[in-house]
Amino acid sequence: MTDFSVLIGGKAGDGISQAGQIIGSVFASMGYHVYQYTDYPSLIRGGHNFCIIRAADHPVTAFRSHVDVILAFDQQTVNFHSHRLVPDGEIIFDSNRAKAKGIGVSLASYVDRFQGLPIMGNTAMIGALSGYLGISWEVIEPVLTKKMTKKTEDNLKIARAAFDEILKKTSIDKTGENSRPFMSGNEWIGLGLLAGGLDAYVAYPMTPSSGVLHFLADVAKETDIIVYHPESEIAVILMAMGLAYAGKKTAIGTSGGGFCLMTEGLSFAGQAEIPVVIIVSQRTGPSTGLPTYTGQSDLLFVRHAGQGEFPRWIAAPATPSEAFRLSAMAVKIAWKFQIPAFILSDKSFSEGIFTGDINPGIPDNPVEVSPSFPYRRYEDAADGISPILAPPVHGEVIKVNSYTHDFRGITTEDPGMTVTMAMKRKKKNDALKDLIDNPENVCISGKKDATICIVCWGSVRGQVTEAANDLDVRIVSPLILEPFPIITFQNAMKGVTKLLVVEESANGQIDKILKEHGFFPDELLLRCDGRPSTVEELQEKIRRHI
Amino acid sequence: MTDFSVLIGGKAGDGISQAGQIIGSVFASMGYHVYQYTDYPSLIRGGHNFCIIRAADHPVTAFRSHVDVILAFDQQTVNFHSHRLVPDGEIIFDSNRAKAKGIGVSLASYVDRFQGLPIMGNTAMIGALSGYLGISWEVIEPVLTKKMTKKTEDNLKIARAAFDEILKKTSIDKTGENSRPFMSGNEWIGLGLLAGGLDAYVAYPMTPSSGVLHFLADVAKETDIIVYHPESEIAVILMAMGLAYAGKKTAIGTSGGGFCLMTEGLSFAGQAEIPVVIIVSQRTGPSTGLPTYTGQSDLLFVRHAGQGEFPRWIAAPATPSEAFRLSAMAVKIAWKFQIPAFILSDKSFSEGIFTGDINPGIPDNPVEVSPSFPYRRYEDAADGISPILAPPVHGEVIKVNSYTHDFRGITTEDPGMTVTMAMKRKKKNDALKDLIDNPENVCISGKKDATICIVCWGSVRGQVTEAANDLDVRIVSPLILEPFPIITFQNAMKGVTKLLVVEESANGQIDKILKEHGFFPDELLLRCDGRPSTVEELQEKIRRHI
Amino acid sequence: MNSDNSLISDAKNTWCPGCGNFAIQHAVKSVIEELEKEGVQREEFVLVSGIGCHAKIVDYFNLNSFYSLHGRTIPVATGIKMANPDLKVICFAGDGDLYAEGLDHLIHAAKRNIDITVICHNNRVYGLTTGQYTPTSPYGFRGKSTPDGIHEPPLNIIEMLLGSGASFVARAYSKKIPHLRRIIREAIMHPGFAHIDVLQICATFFNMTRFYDEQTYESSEANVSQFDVACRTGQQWDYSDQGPIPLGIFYKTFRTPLPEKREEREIDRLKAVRTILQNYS
Amino acid sequence: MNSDNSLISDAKNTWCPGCGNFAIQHAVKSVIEELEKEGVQREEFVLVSGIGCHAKIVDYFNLNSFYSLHGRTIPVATGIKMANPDLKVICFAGDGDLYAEGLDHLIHAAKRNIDITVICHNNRVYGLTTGQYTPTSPYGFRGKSTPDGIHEPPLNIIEMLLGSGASFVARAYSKKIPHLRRIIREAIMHPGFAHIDVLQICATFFNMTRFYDEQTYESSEANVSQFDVACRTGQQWDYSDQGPIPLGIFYKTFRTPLPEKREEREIDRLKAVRTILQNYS
Ligand SMILES: Cc1ncc(C[n+]2csc(CCOP(=O)(O)OP(=O)(O)O)c2C)c(N)n1
Ligand SMILES: Cc1ncc(C[n+]2csc(CCOP(=O)(O)OP(=O)(O)O)c2C)c(N)n1
Ligand code: SF4
Ligand code: SF4
Ligand SMILES: [Mg+2]
Ligand SMILES: [Mg+2]
Repeated sequence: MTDFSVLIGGKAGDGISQAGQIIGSVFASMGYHVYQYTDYPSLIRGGHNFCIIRAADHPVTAFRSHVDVILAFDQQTVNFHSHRLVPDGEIIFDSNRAKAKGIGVSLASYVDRFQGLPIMGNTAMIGALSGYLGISWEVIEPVLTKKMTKKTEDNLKIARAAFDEILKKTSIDKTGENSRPFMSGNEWIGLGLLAGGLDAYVAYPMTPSSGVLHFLADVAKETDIIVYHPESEIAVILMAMGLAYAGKKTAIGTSGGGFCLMTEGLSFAGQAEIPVVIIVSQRTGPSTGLPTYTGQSDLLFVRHAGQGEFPRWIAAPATPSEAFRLSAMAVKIAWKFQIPAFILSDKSFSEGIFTGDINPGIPDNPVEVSPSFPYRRYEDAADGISPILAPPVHGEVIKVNSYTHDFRGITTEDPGMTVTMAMKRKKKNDALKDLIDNPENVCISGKKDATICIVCWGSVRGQVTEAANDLDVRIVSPLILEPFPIITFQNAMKGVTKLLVVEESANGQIDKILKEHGFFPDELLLRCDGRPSTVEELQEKIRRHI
Repeated sequence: MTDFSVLIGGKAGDGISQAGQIIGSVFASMGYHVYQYTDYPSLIRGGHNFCIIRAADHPVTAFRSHVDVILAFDQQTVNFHSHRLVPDGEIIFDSNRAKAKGIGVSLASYVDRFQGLPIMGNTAMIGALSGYLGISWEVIEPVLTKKMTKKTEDNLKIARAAFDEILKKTSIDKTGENSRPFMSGNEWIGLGLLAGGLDAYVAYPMTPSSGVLHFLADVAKETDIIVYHPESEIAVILMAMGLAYAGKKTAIGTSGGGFCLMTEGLSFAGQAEIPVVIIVSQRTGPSTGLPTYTGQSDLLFVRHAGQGEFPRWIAAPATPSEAFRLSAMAVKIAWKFQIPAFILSDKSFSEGIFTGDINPGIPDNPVEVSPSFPYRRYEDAADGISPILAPPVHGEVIKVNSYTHDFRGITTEDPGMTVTMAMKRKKKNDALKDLIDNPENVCISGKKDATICIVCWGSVRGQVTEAANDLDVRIVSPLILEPFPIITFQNAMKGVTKLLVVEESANGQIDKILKEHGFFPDELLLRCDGRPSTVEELQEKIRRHI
Repeated sequence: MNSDNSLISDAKNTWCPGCGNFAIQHAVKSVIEELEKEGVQREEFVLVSGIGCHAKIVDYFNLNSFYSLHGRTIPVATGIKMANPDLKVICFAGDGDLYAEGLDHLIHAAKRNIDITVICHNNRVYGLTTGQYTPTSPYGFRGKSTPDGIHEPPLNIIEMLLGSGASFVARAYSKKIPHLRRIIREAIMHPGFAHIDVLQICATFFNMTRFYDEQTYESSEANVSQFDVACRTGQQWDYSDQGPIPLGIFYKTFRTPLPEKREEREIDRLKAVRTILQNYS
Repeated sequence: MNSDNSLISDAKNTWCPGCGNFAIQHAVKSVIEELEKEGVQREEFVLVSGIGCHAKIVDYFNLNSFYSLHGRTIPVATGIKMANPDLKVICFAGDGDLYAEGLDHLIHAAKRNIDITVICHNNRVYGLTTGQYTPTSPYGFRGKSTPDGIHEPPLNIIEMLLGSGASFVARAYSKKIPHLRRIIREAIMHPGFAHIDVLQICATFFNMTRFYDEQTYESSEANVSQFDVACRTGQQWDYSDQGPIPLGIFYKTFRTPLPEKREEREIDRLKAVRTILQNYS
């Protein structure tokens, strides 16, 4: 077995996502690379939720059309997903709630046997799956023990019984590799922020970005960071401005609607040169749209948000290690250049769960302060970067200002100073451009010398890379979208005669940026229903255009 | 005399801007074309304010480096502006507050003679100027009477005395043409909105957009519109949504910072297909920036604001008649297509004062309702435009929704319906594009067959047109920037071999849009200090690049 | 949609079993049915909601509705009412929605006494985003954004609204349906701004049924127009985990509401535009 | 800037002659000088302002300052204080700024009792945008956005803040400088959220000097910790054009302020990150 998918489905409240994560963790603990996609509507109980857990002997960040096992908690799961089953696949279903051709398991009977809670039906299901797959109990027990901190004994008993009583079909073994951490995209981002030296995180809940808030709130104590959820997104970004002014490396997070409310603060950060890291996780828009489904249609908004012109940095990770590296880098860049730095994620990435191989070495983050005497907050320099001090500093006065200001931060309306400050911002942008325009930030995959090229960004790269695997196609995917790493990108595009763009939007976003740089796509392969494509769906689509 | 400029300067509180307007009105009443520029810092009393009033026998929307008369209320005006005086020009100055080579007038002595208020010094100055220019008292008296509704008699006496006692230099006559209305850009916009069928205007004060609010509040009674100033810009746009839902054609207005706060409502308007007209008047950014100075650096923000993708219409007028026509059209377009329609202005245009020749014929604005049976708010159609009904309608249920919704407006998460609704929005955009892509919306001036072309938009067109007057240059200026009238624009660009862009921004905005359409500017002639260029300054700059 | 005479739409209801929103929906339905019998036309109602579990209620009614943004029911409702003072505009808001994200609008609505009805589904938690604290969560509440408990006391909504000039302030409880129904009816009939803070059970994230069942009582409405009495009643419970919790209309007074009736006038717009141009010539 | 020892910077002052902001500036200067003599370091002060005439005050002080956005002093100040609880953070806000655009932040600050001082330059008009009504303008006020007068009563800020849980609520008047100075000092020293509504003369757009001179009086502070007394004093004047107008500290009580002191801890961040990775493996 090198590539194995399990689909688990039921109602919100059945614990589908949690069960999926435990199954994923089991595979991860065996040394597999695991990816989990969770599909759920915007409701708390009922409806139809499902996860696809994919385990492979190579890194995976997409899911396939076909699955090997379906775990059905209800009839809907059987009805909606049976067509996905491979010929020798199996449906394991709750015989109390569904009928299907496959293996019926009465989840309630296991729960009742040990006087468990109804939710523990999902423990029984995990046990059944593990037994069916022939995973050894020694693998499962520690994972369950770790993940089920409440009523652990009962859970173990239920799982064990289901495990023992199902017919073993195969025998999935450990890979020999070490257990891998299995975390959501949001958690990988949060971890990267921590590694980058984060001091504070402020956010107002908004799907699909809330996972960063929940994760950082959970680890706030052990990492000694401030985590705060205030009254609104406006408060979020302005608190971040206050925190940053007083010396705390601060990140904030939201999705499109909340980001709208931050744009005034964003422009402030641009004028006042206050560093901040902003996580924007996209979902299907416009407006409330589909809150729990994905999209890539906020790129241009994020790129141009806020009145006036000021430098910003926008990165879009597609893998756990990129999320870790870019998030750590975001903190660094924001503080070095005193600008807003964005991590532009989306629902697929934020709420996808991934094993990752990272070296959690913490990028060094030296304090970049070399105050001038007398200290001037907006002192000019060759690269436009001023010395940044946080109050209190004895004998120094530290002023920031949303008006056009002089070097000290005092309001001015002088035309000359206005231009000086505009040029200062421009110089910072140039310095930033130089720093990021390198091969690390433009991922090239597929057939690197193919003349047909697909450009994509963010989470879809996982799908594209796999979909194009057997095709004569080059894939070029910038990790940083602003400033655009144009020289590296041009190099990556050498010899390309046909250019396709794959993106999850209705009208196309990155194609506008490409055109600005002289690359005119031949075809946009767009999708705007909020659902990530399976590898096969996308492959089919690409084939039609090459 | 065919082109005559007066500069009037003093402190905030001296009534400089009002005096300028009266002088402008005098010229306008004589049948001249008049343009007034007002330069003032962000304070209420003190500082240095000045206006340039230019009267000509042809339409003017820019000012020149040189002026014929300087009216100095204080020494700063003399010091700052004497260099602008033409060789045979004259400085008329308040001899109590300034020293200069020119004609000293003791303003206070006139005020005191008639026991006037200190502010009436400006009346004396107007009188002195009129006497100096040899304008007949029969011209001045009715203008003063109309404009000075308080203490009219005293003002007339003061003006008359100063008028009589100054040495007459020339003798400026009526042109023979009719008196022209002399209104600020904001007022021309407001008038256009009224002509377009506006029912309600909602705004929170913000320079330089507040003039629209003040104007419409003033005429609310006689035009029977609702004008409301609520607690914030967020409230502004959401009240507009409520008003529009209930059938009132509504416009709102703001500048960059306030617009930031409207972006969430904007995306809502996109999803819920609620019509609204939005006036955004730009100033120097980022953030608070220079609140009373101009800029053109919000174009891309306005174009991409709001999460997700939805059609919008953006127009940038450069003349009074365009402001009138486009503002009326904005109401019409917003209601026909059920989209947000923008008037993108800037400080120069909004607070510039212009004579205008318009035919105030009101564009017909038929109610576009043809409800389906049963009524469905989001019924699809070939052009994507649904029938719009306002409650209450007996027997019908009218729902709007910020979530992705079905034809009735009920929330859906169905992928198919999601795509249908995205395509509906796209179809509206296509229909809109077809409607606006015509020569009326791309202004071509200068030498129409020149191969060197300047592209510009909005208020700078006035400067560019005059500056390029003697040069072998074509000027192409789109009035509508979104959707971009590409076919008309391409036609206008035929034969161009060198492309310059003139814009008031630091990094360039419209050049990005041009590039998207395959036009790569050779040179950007930018200015970012908040000051509009004089005709001569700009000419000099253009000369260097052609 | 107009073929069916039911007030309830065919949209699938996705609230959790046991959710207090059902009771609110039911109470509102009864009140509207009552009012219809008394001659109010159902198309005169416009329901406005924010974003959150509570907000789904507008999908479930076969009535005019405006499903707006998180925190923004009030300005939308104000706009609708300003456009057409004859409409009966009812806001369904959440406690995160109304008391956090959109609190300024609430206070300004109370100040201007705009003639709308606000029903806050106060479950004291963010339901739809799966359980974070809100401004009315009790001290120490552990939610997903505050795993160690919050260090802030809750806002006393009643006191705050009284202090902001609201002319109708009430509290109800989603398990006392007849009482809730009466309060909703009175709020709709009140000329001016009417606010009902409904203690709504969130079965999934903050189930206070037992506490509320034990601690709530219907307080006297004998002195409903006396501001000081209202303040004292409002102070009885500070949204902590200590009762008793008075329910009922705490305060009700008459103040000229907005919008004022506009006189119907026939204005020739073209003429008005011409006149303005004249004035500026 | 640090060569000069003056608290006043060399920025050009652009307030109108007769503006009440001068008095506020003067009073704040005196208080800071006093506190400096008592050992507070001047670099411990951070002044935060919104946007409006009032806001220019931060340019005029030779002190740490944060010139923020219209309506947003409070979240900024909250962030600064959360970052460093040792700083003395003072907000200078306008009535348009604080009571219209940013009102939600004010109420939440009062709720959480964040240890900052808020001085509202309440001139009851938008000064810098040349004269529109604000939430505290009296009924009928004619401004540029309301040429026929407003049809809304003003917000009673004192009552609203008391209802929102503020632990220090006061009113002062820009023409009573010693009194103003004392109140500012007490507000700065108050542990927790302190609000001063300063009746500030706008000489240009709403000159209430005569009315205030006649109607203001210093009310007794004998029962300053009694909430009910505070409410009654607050009700004495409703921001209308009828006095009398009490000045003084209306309410002052102790409630645990935020931010709580964080224990100083040496955390090995790399180790912490590794531990988290472990937990997820
Ligand atoms: C501007 C914005 N921020 C955040 C969200 C995400 N969001 C959706 S519902 C919700 C909370 C809902 O809580 P509440 O208002 O109490 O309603 P409930 O679900 O409890 O009924 C949030 C924060 C959003 N939709 N818009
Ligand atoms: C978001 C936003 N909206 C509007 C403005 C424009 N603006 C600047 S100052 C001001 C009003 C100031 O009034 P107030 O807060 O009472 O201060 P004052 O000038 O009276 O001291 C406004 C509306 C702005 N800067 N930002
Ligand atoms: S989460 Fe709570 S409020 Fe939301 S539907 Fe479920 S029970 Fe109701
Ligand atoms: S306008 Fe009023 S508040 Fe502003 S500086 Fe002048 S007097 Fe002061
Ligand atoms: Mg809630
Ligand atoms: Mg004010």
